[in-house]
Amino acid sequence: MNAVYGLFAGLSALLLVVAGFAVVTRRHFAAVVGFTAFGLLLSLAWVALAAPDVALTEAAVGGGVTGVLLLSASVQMRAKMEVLPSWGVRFIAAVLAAIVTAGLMLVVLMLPDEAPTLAPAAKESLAFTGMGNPATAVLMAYRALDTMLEKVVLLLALVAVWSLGRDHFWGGRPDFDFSTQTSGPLLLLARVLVPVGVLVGIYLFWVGADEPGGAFAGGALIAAMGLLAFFAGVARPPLVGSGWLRWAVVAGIAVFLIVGFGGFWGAGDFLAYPDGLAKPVIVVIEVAMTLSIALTLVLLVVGPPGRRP
Amino acid sequence: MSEALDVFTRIAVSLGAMFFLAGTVGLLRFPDTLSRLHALTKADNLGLGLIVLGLLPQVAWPFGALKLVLVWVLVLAASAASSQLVARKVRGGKDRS
Amino acid sequence: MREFYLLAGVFILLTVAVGLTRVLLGPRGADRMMAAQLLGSGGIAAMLLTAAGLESAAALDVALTFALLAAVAAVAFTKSSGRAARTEED
Amino acid sequence: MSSAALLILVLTLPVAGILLVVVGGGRQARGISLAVLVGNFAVAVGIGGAVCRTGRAVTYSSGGWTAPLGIQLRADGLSVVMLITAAVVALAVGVYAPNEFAVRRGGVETRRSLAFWSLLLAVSCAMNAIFLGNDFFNLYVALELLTFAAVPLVCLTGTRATLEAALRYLLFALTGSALYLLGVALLYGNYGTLDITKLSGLVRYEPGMPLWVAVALMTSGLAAKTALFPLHLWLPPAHGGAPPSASALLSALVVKGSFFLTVRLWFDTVPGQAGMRTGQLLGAMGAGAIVVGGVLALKQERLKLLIAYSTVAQIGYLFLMFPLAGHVGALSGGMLQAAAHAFAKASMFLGAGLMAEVAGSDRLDGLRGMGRALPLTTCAFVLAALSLVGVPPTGGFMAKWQLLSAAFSAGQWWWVVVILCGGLLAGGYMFRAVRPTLVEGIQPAAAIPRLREWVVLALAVCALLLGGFSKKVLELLDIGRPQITEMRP
Amino acid sequence: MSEIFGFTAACLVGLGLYGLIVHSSALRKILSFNVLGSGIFLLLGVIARRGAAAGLVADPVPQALVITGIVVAFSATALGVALIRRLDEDDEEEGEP
Repeated sequence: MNAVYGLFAGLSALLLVVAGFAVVTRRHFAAVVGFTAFGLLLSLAWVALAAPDVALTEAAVGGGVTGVLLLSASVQMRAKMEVLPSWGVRFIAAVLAAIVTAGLMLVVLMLPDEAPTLAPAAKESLAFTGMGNPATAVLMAYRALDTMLEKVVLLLALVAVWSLGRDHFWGGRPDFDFSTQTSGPLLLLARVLVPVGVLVGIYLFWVGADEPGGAFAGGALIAAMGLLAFFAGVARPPLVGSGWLRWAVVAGIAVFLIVGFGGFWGAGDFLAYPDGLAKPVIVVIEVAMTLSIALTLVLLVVGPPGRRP
Repeated sequence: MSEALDVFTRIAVSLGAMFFLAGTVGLLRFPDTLSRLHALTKADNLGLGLIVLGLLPQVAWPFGALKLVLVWVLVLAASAASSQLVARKVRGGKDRS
Repeated sequence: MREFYLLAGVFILLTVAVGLTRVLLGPRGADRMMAAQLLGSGGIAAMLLTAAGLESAAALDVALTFALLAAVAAVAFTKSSGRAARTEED
Repeated sequence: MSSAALLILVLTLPVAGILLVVVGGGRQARGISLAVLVGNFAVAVGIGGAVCRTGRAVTYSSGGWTAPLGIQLRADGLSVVMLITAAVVALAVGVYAPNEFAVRRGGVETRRSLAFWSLLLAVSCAMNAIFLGNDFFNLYVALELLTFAAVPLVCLTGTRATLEAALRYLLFALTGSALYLLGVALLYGNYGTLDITKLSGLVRYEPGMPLWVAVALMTSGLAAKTALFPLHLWLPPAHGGAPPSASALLSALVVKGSFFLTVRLWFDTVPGQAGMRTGQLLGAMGAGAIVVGGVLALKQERLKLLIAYSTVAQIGYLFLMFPLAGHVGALSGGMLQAAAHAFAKASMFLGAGLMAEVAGSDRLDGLRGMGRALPLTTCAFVLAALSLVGVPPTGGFMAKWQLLSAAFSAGQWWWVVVILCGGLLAGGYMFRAVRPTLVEGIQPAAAIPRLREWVVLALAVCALLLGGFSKKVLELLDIGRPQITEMRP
Repeated sequence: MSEIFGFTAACLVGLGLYGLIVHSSALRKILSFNVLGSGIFLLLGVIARRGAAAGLVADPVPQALVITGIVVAFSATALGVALIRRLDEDDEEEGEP
C-alpha cells in the first residue's frame, strides 16, 4: 500500500503548501484563487479518508458557491494588496500558532489506540431508517434535530444578509452581475451546462439515501448552476419581496417541522418515523430541503437587494 | 484480453500525465499570454482526454463510462468557453489586474 | 495497477501545483486565471485516477461535480478580473 | 404528549414563528412574534412546573434515538431558571419594540420589520436550545444560531460604525466557535460520545491530557464569545451602537449563551476535576473584567456605552464561580448573577432607549430633568442600578452574597476584595448615570406610550423580585444537578 | 496511516489561527477562518476513519458532523462577505460623492 501512503503524503504536502499560500500571500485575488485550489485538494483528501459524502459536499460548496462569493468580495476590495502588521506581531502570532499546532499534533498521537466509535450502533439501527447510506441516516434520523437547526441557521444567515441592504432597495432585486455584456460562448455554456448541472444535482440528492450524495451537495450544485445562469444573463435574481420566494426558502424547515410533529401521533416521538415508512418520509423532507438549500445558497451569494423594486 | 487493456490504460494515462506536465511547463515558460493559453488548452483537452480514454475500460458499464465521458465533455466545454473569453480580453489589450 | 493510478494522480497534482506560481507571477488577470484552470482540470484528472485507485465509485461523482463547477469558476474569474481591470482604470 | 415533549415544543415554537414571519412578511410580524413569545413563556413555565413537580431533570430524546447515537435534550434547575429569564426578557423586548419595527396596516414590508422580528425569535430559539442542549455538537449548532441572530442585530440601523462593530463581532464569534468545535472534535475522538451525561461518567475514569486540551480550547472559544476580559474589545461598540431593543437582547441574553455552555462544561462535564490553577486563571480574568470594565465605564460620556462597559464588568462576576467551584454558593451565585443581570441590564438598555428618544441623544449631560419627563423609566433605571451595584434586597445583591460566602468558605479572601471593589466601581458609574436624571432640567414633553415605560419598570421589578424569592430560586437551581461526591482539596 | 492527515489538520489549524491574527482585512480573516475550519473538519475526518468498525469503513457520525459544519461555515462566510461588500460600497460612495 505504498502508493496509498504516497497519495496521503503528497496530498498532505500540497494541502499545506496551498493553504499556506492562501493565508500568507499579500494579493487578495491570488489568495482567493489559492483557496479555491485548496478546496479541490480537500475533496481529494476526503475521498482518501473514505468520506465520499463529505467530499461531494466540499466539492459542491467549495468549488462553486464559496468561490464565487469570495471572488465577488475580492473584486470589490479597493486595496489589492494586504498590509501586514510589524514583524513583532507576526512573530508572536506565529509562535502562538506553532504552540497550538504542536499541542494538537501531540493530542493526535495520543488518541486512543482502540478508537471509540459509534459505527456499530449506526449500522445496527440502519435497517430501521430504510437508508443504505449511514451518513444520511445520521443526518436525517439519529441527529435529525441538528440538521433541522442547521437549516434554521442557513435561513437566518439569509435574513442577516438581507438585513444588510439599504431601506430604499427593500423588496427589489439583488444587484448581482447579470450584466448585459453577454457573449456567445457564455450563453451557449449556460444553455448547455445549467440543465445538465441541475440534473446531476437532483441525481446527487436522489442517490444520497443509499449511496454517497445528499441534499446539501445536490442543492449546492444546483445553486452554482443558478449563478451561472445569472452570469450569462439568461436569468435574473428574484425580487426579495416575492411571495413564492419566501415560501420556497422556508419549505425545507416547514416540512421538517410538519413531519416532526406528525411523528408524535405516527410513531410517538418528535421526528420519529413510522415503521416501514421512514424512507419515503425522509425523501419527502429531502426534496423540500434540496429546493430550499439551492435557493438559499443562491440568495446568500447574490446578496441583499441592491436595486429599486 | 484484460492484460492488453491494462497496458493500454497505462500508456494512455502516462501520456495524459505528460500532457499535464507539458501544459505546466508551457504555462511557466512561454513568453506571452496567448501562447500560454495555447499550452493550457492542450493540457486540458488532450491530457484529461487521454486519461479518460485510459480509464474507460476499467470502469463499470454503462454508467461509470458515461460519467467519465461526461466529465471530459464538460471540461472541454468549460475550457473552450473560458479560453475564448480570455483570448477576447487579451486581444482587447486592456486587462492588467 | 491500483498503485499506478494513485502515483499518476499524485504526479499530475504535483505538476499542476507548480503551475500555481503563475498566479503569483501574473502579470495579467488572464494568466492567473489560466493557472487556476489548469489546476482545476489537473485536479479532476487526479480525482478520476483516485476513483480508480481506491475503487471509490463516489469519487466519479465528485469529479463530475468539479467538471460542472469548473465552468462556473472560470466564468466568475473572467467576470471578476474584467471588473477588477475596470476599477483599476478608473 | 408528555411533559417531556414540552422541551421540543419550546425549541420548535420560535422556529415556526420565524417561518411565519418570513413568509408573511413584515406586516403580521409583530402579532405573530408576540403570540409566539407568549407561548414560549408559557411553555418555559410549564417545563419549570414539570421539573419542580418531579424534583428531577426532564429529558427528551429526539426521534426516540437515545444518546450516544441520538441527541438528548435535558432540563434541570439551571435550564429552567435561564429558560424563564430568557422568555421574560424576550417577551419584554417584543412588547417594547418601537414603531420603527412595525408596519402600518396595509403598508409594505420594510427591511427592519422583517429582520428585527425574525432575529428576536431566533435569539429566543437559540437560547432555548442552549439551555436544553445535552449534546456538545447540538450545542455548537445552537451557539452558531445565536451568532447569526446577534450579529445582524448589532447593525440594524446600517450606519458605518455599527457595520464595523458587527463585522468585528462576527470575526470574534467565529473564531470562538471554531475553537469550541475543535475541542468538541477532540472529545469525540477520545470518548466516542458528545452527550454531556455520558461524558461526565467517562471522564471520571479516563481523564488525561487530550481532555484538558479539549476543555482549554472550548473554554477559550466560549470566553471570546462571552467577551471575557481581555477578549472584551468587541463588546462595547457592538452593544453600545445597536438599537436599544437589540442592545437589551445582546447584553442581557446573548452573552449568557456562551457563558452557560462554559458552566455546562466545567460543572457538569468535568465536575470537581478542574485544576486549581485553571479555575484561578478564569477567576483572575473575571476580576480583570470587573476592574477594567468598571474603570472604563466611569469614563464614558454616553449612557449606552456606559451600560455596555458595565456589561463587561458584570460578566466578570460570572467567572468568579470557577475558582470557587465545589463550594456552596459558587454555582448558585453565578447563576443568580446571570439572571439578575439579564433583567437589570435589559431594563437599563430599554430605559436608556426611551431617554434617548426624548432627549434626542444619549449623552449623559443631556439627561437632566428625565425624572420628571419619564418618571416610571427613571424609577426603573434606579432600581436596575441598585441591583447591578448589589444593594440589598435585589437579585444582584443575593448573587454577590452567594459568591462572597463561597469565597469565605473556600478561604480565598482575594475574591472578596474583588467583589467589594467591583461594587464600589459599580456604585460610582451608576451614580454618574443616575445623577443627571434626578437633577432639575427641561426635557421636551415626552410622547412615549406608557406601555413601553411599564415594560422597562417590570423588568427592573423582576431583578428586585429575584432577590426576594432567592430562596425558591436556589432550591430550583439544585434540581437535577449531578451529585458531586469528591470535593477538590 | 490516517495520522498523516491528523498532522495536516493540526498545521491547518495553526495556519488559520496565524492568518486570523495577522491579517488586517476582513476578507483575509474570513479566508483564514475557513482554513482553520477545514483543519477541524479534517481532524474529525481522521477520527471518523479511525473509528471504522462493524463493516463500515468509517464512523459515519463525525462525517455527518462535518457536513453540518460545512453548511454553518458557508453561512458564516456569506454573512462576512455581505458585511465586507456593504462596507466597501459605503467607502465608494464616500470616495465619489
